[in-house]
Amino acid sequence: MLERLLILSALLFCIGLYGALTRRHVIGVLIGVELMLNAVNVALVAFSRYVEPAGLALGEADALLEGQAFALFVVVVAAAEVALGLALVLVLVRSRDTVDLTEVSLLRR
Amino acid sequence: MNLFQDIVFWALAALAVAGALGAVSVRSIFHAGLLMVVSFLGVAGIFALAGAAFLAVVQVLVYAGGVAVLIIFAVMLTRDVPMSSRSGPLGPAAALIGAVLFGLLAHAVTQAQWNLLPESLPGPAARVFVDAPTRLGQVLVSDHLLAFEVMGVLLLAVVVGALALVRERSDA
Amino acid sequence: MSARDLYLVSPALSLAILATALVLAGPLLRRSGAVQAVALAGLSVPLALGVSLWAGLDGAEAAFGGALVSDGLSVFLGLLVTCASALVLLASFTHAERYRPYGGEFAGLLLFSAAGLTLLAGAADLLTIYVSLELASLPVAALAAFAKGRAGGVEAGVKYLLLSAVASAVLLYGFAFLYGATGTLRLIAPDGGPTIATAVVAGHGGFAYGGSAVLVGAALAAVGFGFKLSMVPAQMWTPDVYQGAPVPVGAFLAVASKGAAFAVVLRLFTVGLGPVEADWSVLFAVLAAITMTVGNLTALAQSNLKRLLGYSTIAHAGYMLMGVAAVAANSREAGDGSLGPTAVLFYLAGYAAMNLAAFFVALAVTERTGDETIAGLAGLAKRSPVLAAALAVSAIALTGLPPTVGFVGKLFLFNAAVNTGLLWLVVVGALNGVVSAYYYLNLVRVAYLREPVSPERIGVPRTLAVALGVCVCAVLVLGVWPSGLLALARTAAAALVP
Amino acid sequence: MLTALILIPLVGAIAVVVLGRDARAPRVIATGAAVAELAVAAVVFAGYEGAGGYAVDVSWIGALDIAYLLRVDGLSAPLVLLNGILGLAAVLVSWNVELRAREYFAWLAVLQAAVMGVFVAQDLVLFFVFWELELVPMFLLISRWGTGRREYSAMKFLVYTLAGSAFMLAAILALYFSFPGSERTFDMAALAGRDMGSLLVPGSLVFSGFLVAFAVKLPVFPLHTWLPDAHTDAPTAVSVMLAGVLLKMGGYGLLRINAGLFPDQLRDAAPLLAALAALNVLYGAFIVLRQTDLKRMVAYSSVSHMGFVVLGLASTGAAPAALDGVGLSGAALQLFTHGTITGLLFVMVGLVYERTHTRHIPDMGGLARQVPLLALGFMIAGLASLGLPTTSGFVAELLVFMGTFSVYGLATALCAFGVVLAAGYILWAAQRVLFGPRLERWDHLPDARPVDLAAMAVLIVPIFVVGVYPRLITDAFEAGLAPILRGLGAA
Amino acid sequence: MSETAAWLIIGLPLLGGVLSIGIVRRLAPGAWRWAAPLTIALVAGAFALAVVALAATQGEHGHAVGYEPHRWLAVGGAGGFTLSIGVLVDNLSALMATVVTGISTLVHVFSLGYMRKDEHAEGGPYADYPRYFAYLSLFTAAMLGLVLAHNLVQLYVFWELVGLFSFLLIGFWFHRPAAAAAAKKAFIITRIGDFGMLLGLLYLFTQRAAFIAEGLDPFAIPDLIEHAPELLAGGAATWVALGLFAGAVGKSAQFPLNTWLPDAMEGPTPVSSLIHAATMVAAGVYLVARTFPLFEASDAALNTVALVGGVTALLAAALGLVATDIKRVLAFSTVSQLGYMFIALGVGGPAVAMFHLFTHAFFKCLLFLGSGSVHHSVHTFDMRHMGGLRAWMPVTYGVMLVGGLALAGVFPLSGFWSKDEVLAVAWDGAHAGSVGAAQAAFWLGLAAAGLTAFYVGRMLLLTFHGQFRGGIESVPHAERLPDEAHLHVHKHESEPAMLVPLLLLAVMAVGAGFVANAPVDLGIVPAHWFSHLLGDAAPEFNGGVALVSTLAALGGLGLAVLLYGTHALSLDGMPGWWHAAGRVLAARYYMDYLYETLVVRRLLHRGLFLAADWADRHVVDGVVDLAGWTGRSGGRALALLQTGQAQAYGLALSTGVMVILLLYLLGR
Repeated sequence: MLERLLILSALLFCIGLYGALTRRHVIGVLIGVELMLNAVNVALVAFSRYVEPAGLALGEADALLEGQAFALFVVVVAAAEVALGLALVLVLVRSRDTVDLTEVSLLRR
Repeated sequence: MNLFQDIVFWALAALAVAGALGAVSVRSIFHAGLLMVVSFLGVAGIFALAGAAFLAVVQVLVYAGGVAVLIIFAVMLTRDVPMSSRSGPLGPAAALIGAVLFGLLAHAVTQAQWNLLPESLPGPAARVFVDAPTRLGQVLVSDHLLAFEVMGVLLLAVVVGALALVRERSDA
Repeated sequence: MSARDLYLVSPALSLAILATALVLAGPLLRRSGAVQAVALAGLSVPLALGVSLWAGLDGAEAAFGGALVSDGLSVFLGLLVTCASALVLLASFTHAERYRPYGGEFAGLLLFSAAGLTLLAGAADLLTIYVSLELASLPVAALAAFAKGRAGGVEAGVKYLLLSAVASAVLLYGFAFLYGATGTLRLIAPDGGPTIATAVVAGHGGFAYGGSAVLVGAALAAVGFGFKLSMVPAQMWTPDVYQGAPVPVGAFLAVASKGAAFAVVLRLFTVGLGPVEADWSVLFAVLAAITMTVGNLTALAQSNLKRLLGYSTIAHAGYMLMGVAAVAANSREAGDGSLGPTAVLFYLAGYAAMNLAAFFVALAVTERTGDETIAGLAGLAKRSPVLAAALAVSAIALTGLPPTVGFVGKLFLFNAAVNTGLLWLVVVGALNGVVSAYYYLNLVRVAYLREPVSPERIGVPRTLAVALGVCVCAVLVLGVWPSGLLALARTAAAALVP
Repeated sequence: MLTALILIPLVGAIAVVVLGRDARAPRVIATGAAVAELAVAAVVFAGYEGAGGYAVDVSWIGALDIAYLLRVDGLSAPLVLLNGILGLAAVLVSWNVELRAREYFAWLAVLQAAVMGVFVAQDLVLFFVFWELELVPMFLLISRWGTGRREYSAMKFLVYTLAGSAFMLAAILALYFSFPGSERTFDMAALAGRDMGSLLVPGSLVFSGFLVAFAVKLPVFPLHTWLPDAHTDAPTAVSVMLAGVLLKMGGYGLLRINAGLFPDQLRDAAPLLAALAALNVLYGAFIVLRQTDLKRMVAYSSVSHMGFVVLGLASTGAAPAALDGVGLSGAALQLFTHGTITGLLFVMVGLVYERTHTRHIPDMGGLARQVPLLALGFMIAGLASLGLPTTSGFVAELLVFMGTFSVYGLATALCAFGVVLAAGYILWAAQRVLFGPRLERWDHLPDARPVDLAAMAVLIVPIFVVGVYPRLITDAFEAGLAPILRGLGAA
Repeated sequence: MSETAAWLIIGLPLLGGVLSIGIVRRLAPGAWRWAAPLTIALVAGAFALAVVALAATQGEHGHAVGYEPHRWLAVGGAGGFTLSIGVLVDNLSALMATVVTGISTLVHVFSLGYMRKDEHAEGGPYADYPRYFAYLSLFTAAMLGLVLAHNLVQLYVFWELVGLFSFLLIGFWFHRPAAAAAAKKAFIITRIGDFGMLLGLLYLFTQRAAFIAEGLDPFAIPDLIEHAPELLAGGAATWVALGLFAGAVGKSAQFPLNTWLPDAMEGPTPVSSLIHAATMVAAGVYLVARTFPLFEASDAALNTVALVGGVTALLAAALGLVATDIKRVLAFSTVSQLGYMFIALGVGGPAVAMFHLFTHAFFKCLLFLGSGSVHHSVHTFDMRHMGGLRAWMPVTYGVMLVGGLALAGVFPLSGFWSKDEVLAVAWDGAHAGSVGAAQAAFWLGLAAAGLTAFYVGRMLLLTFHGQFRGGIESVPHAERLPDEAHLHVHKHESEPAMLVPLLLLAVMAVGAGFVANAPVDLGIVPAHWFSHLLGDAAPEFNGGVALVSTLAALGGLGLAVLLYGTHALSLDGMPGWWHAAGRVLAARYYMDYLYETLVVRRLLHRGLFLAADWADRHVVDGVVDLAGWTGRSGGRALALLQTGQAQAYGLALSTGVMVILLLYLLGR
């Protein structure tokens, strides 16, 4: 079960990465990043559920939830990232009238 | 792990992957956002399967709900901006790297000798996944109190930043 | 949470409070420079708290149940970040005028990020590291886009945010592997419980001699952090963002952000992954060589001053990585293990001084002339002798020539590298210094030998002059008398390698 | 006392900057500082053997065992004196500099201080610090007050030296860490006599690290191409300092470190050094004979003459029992004599250039009529350069040849033939510049002024004094080289 | 005689030179007039001291006045290099010193008149006096230093210094390009010989251990000549001797380093007479004689010396046949006569060589000064523009005649005696052993004797007999030097300051040969005084050899008279090869062409040196520039990757991750 979850996670991660690298639309890139973060969460949850926490032997039952807690934080951070990203998209549209990331390349060489 | 769970898992996994693939490949950014939500929902199901029911709920509410709505709003706001084509020039290279990376990661996770959790958990641990929502709440304000507080500051900072950026300025 | 916990986290806390206060009070502080003045005054609080923490330092002390540790490293970096923030704010008194009425936000976001960096330096579990890192990054993404009126202003923010997000996803994936392999997120355990290090030693999880999860995690985390370090292969954003972002933001990124990132890399790898040093030290050694070479070579081809500083930053990240690669296990003598981290920390402080000086000169010049090209420095010696002299000092220091802190800092780094058998890396590093001489001294050459494009003098705002003076003095004084700072760095590094 | 050697020029530099507001003040202050420096250098030279000497040993960066360790022995004392002499000559010959004179004289003094530091530092890292410290003033002086492709030349100089010192730094650190903790030191004296066979890396590699750095500075073929450019485009005083003392840093390093710390490796490398020496001498001389720029000519003659230093070092290839130090003494003396002689040559070229505004040899001619004193100085410098007896150059070359002939006969013979070639190019230049029909366009040229004469005299006196009574210098070198010879196993 | 006095032999001229150039010239505008008397007085003082020294060496056998040398320089401890300097006063050096100071005094006096230039010269007629007399005195000092050197290194020092003053004096009129070039040539070519000498010294130094073990100094001349045969074993003596001889070849302008001496005639004529006839060029002979026991230890060395001497004697004499410049004729003659001296040395007669040196010094100096006197009248040295000068220069003609006949070896002038001894000793040498070299040298010398007589006759006839051909006035202006442009012929005899030295020299040229080394006891002077002075047995007077050589001389003179005096014979109608040979001689065997044009200019300057220069610019420096270019290009290429595309940056990041993982996972 652990392995299939991890492979799923890896697959989602790579799909997300592909999206982040190929989408022209800035929001598309953000979508890709969200998929990557989600993939990480799958891995975190899988580990949390199927791997023995190092502290378990000491009776720290909560240690089983560390992965889930981490995933929770990731979700929130991801949301924050998206929020800031969308703000930037709006400013970008205002200032450059584009959401095409390939056109956002004034800064180079 | 029984057959039913297997079937559910594969279905959800297929949903998540299909959604993700769609999200990165469909032409319309609006549809991509929707497909992302689909993928998120699949993942939420998998969370539930993996003993993270609370997280699954959060996933649906925050991601499939909040984030997706945010994205769709943004798409709406920037709709009239012209877009030439769907994907950038890096497609083949990115695909190749994605594929190789996937192979490597898959190889890594299968090769690794994970220290698996025993089937039967000792006393209090056995109920952990059942009590997860309650216990998570406790963990957040005890073990991870600092992170929790930092997260608050982070959200504040992001709000400040986003607002400072978006608000029009006379001299901008 | 105890009062003690609060005291230990107080520098970061006070920074965050100060940031919030500035944001809230921003609209009220209408007089020009008032925001900065308040911010500077307020920074004395974290500074004092940091000094007080340093004074009371007694080994490592965990806070928040082990989420945070207050030791030499964290306090040292906290102080460094605070000082750097103060200098940046001091230098940007007049610059920030253009962001009115959002000067409060400008200073506030900077200080939010500083709070994140301060926390990052003391973060002792993977979760805290992650959230601190995001707290440090996201405000900077906003700040990078702050000059949204300028061409490329928003672009810098977008690039920073997107690439930072990808990098942090990679980092997170690495963290997930580490977690899966060790079953814990902790770097330290105040109660004697398991940590990543003990789990790795115990052969827990994936790392059972031939297993690979720990290494995969380490590699992904290294690249993820590499974004903040400006390390190859995650360095490419650096020049673009430095070019597009306001100069003070670039300075802050180059000095404070990079410093805290080095601290957390040192902590994660030497404390958490110390048992597998042999595996990652090679990685960092190779990446150090590539990073400095790429940075220096690319800098040769630059015509834009801000981009040049970006590439220079990459090169210096390469130098500092030498110290990371100089791990304790390979050191020639027991007890020498802290030479690498000591050298990194010393260099960070020295680099802060010399690099801030360079950025401040760039700030003063671009602010006044709007010309960001290197050619725009032509005749600087005539237009502003003070700026030219400061530029010369910082260029000489960045090249690594005596009698500046740049020389001593490099000496320490090389020292540590040789101590761990990385003689080849020292040769590469020193030859890189040769390459860098070419473009750094070109700046001096342009400033002193070219005829000015315009006879108009370039005035230097008094606040900026003060900041510049502090940096230049630090560069020279530390170059001649490095022992004091070295002792501090040594104390700080002792936290990593007992 | 030794700290004073370093501080006097630095204080002078500061004084020039602070007090040198009016047009004349900088040069007066700089001259004062240079005279004081020369006086102190003379005192050090005369009294370094006295009770306790003038050693200074203060911890500098204690954590790394780096000390502010200054010491003068027979090897460095004459070079300290040389630096004092050349410093004064450089200031005197710069009397006419008007472009930002304050900065110019200040940098010149800093340069002198850095070179002084190299000669007195006995801690490897401190040595390295001074070694690098000299780069900045040189870079600025050449690129700012030079001529021609000055910026290119300044950069080339800097890049070459830095590249060389990259290897030196690696070698210094490798040397330090090769020993167990309690035995680690950067003190050259303490390192001498250690077994350099089994270092962190093979001892020959560490040796080569130093060798490369010093070979760049000396310079040794094929690492020499910075020199003609730097010399050609540098202002006169900087050429004087460059030829006079900066090249000597390379030779000093070879003697002090390569010979002092690595006797076995030096012996192994001796055949290579002998070959390089012959190559240097002949190749340099060949190229001199093609030059039409007076400064470039002198620059390549430096390349040629520095081959003698390398040849002297190669004399260590002798069997230990047969090693008597004549070659090493010759090499050391060549450092001193070449400093004064080529310094004088550059002074003369500079003074001529100052008047004619050309260094193109075919444009000149017959100057001996119009500027007889300059011609006299020129001839003295030239004749000393071609190793005429009673000038110091002869003694040094003779000692080098004598020391090495029994070891590497062919190489020595080839080098000795370089002396014939030297006669060729020096006299050829003299013929074309000084002799021949009087050209009317040079009729208005003023002959040497008192300050020019002073600059010339400062250098001519040591040339003849040492040439006639070389013991003044050789005895010091003998004493300084004695420990090195013992290290080489000489009886 | 105290050691101080011995040092003063060197010191007085040195003092004169230094005072003359350093003080007198600066003192006052008119102070030039003190320069000449001062230097003359001091050189004359040195002459007096030299005579005293010569006297002091008489009496006891060994003839050395032992002064302990002074330790001057010591490097490398006991086994290293020790230089002790001292004056070596013995019969040989004292004799040589006497000759040098004597001739030098006369030349100083002669110069008093000769060096006065016309009233319109820049700075007045005496402007160059102080510099000239200073150089001349300093040269004398250096020459005396060479002669009296106790030590080979010391000798080498002064050896170089005489070269320096030779250089300065040849180039005295440095504004003349030919003079400047000749000065340079002289210095460089002699330095090639000195290079050999240096190698000889270096080789000697490698043999020092045997000397030091005996408590001796290998460079000390007394030690060396006393112990060289036993301590320089296994061919070492040959190499050292050949090295020293190389120096002598350069200094004495022997084949193949003979080309500089004719050019050196660009110097003032008194200089030519002192330096390039009487003293400095004879230093080579003196050096070999000085270290003769060393040469004796090696047959190979002796044979080389004899052969080089013989070949040079003949070749140079042949060159004298066609030269049109009177000073060149004399220069070739000098080279040739020096060859004789080397013949004598090579066949084992150092005293004979010194005897010829002694007589040659007088008559050759006389001839040169005489040619200077001629020049004062006609302002040219080209014999084609002379003729008939005896009409108004009777004294000059007389002394030149005496000198010429002495040079030709006509009985009973001095040249006859010394040349005869040379040939006799060569004849003896040829018959004493199986020494082929001596035999060859004898025949070469004999042939040269005939040629010598011919060119002497030709020179005298062209100069003093026949019709006057116009002097400087017939030289086209285009061919004149700038400072000769306004000169006119003055048909007058020279002033007394010039004639007195000439007459004194003439007396010596007549009598020095017979009186000094007479075959029979003359009462005041014992028989073979000169040879005995040098501690050598004089060769038996060989009537046969004398007769043959006299016949050769008379034949040469007679032929000259027939060709140039009576014009009974004419060279017109000679076959083609004759003129070809004439061209070869006129071109000096193409040696200058070979050395200067082919070797120096083509092979070296446009060949090797050009190649080295090119290689330095393009290869050695090119590699460096290439490295720089590579760096900059690499930088530009890397900068091209910075496309500004954020996703490309992300791709790079992912690629990095991929590569690292690949290495980690698959590399394990």
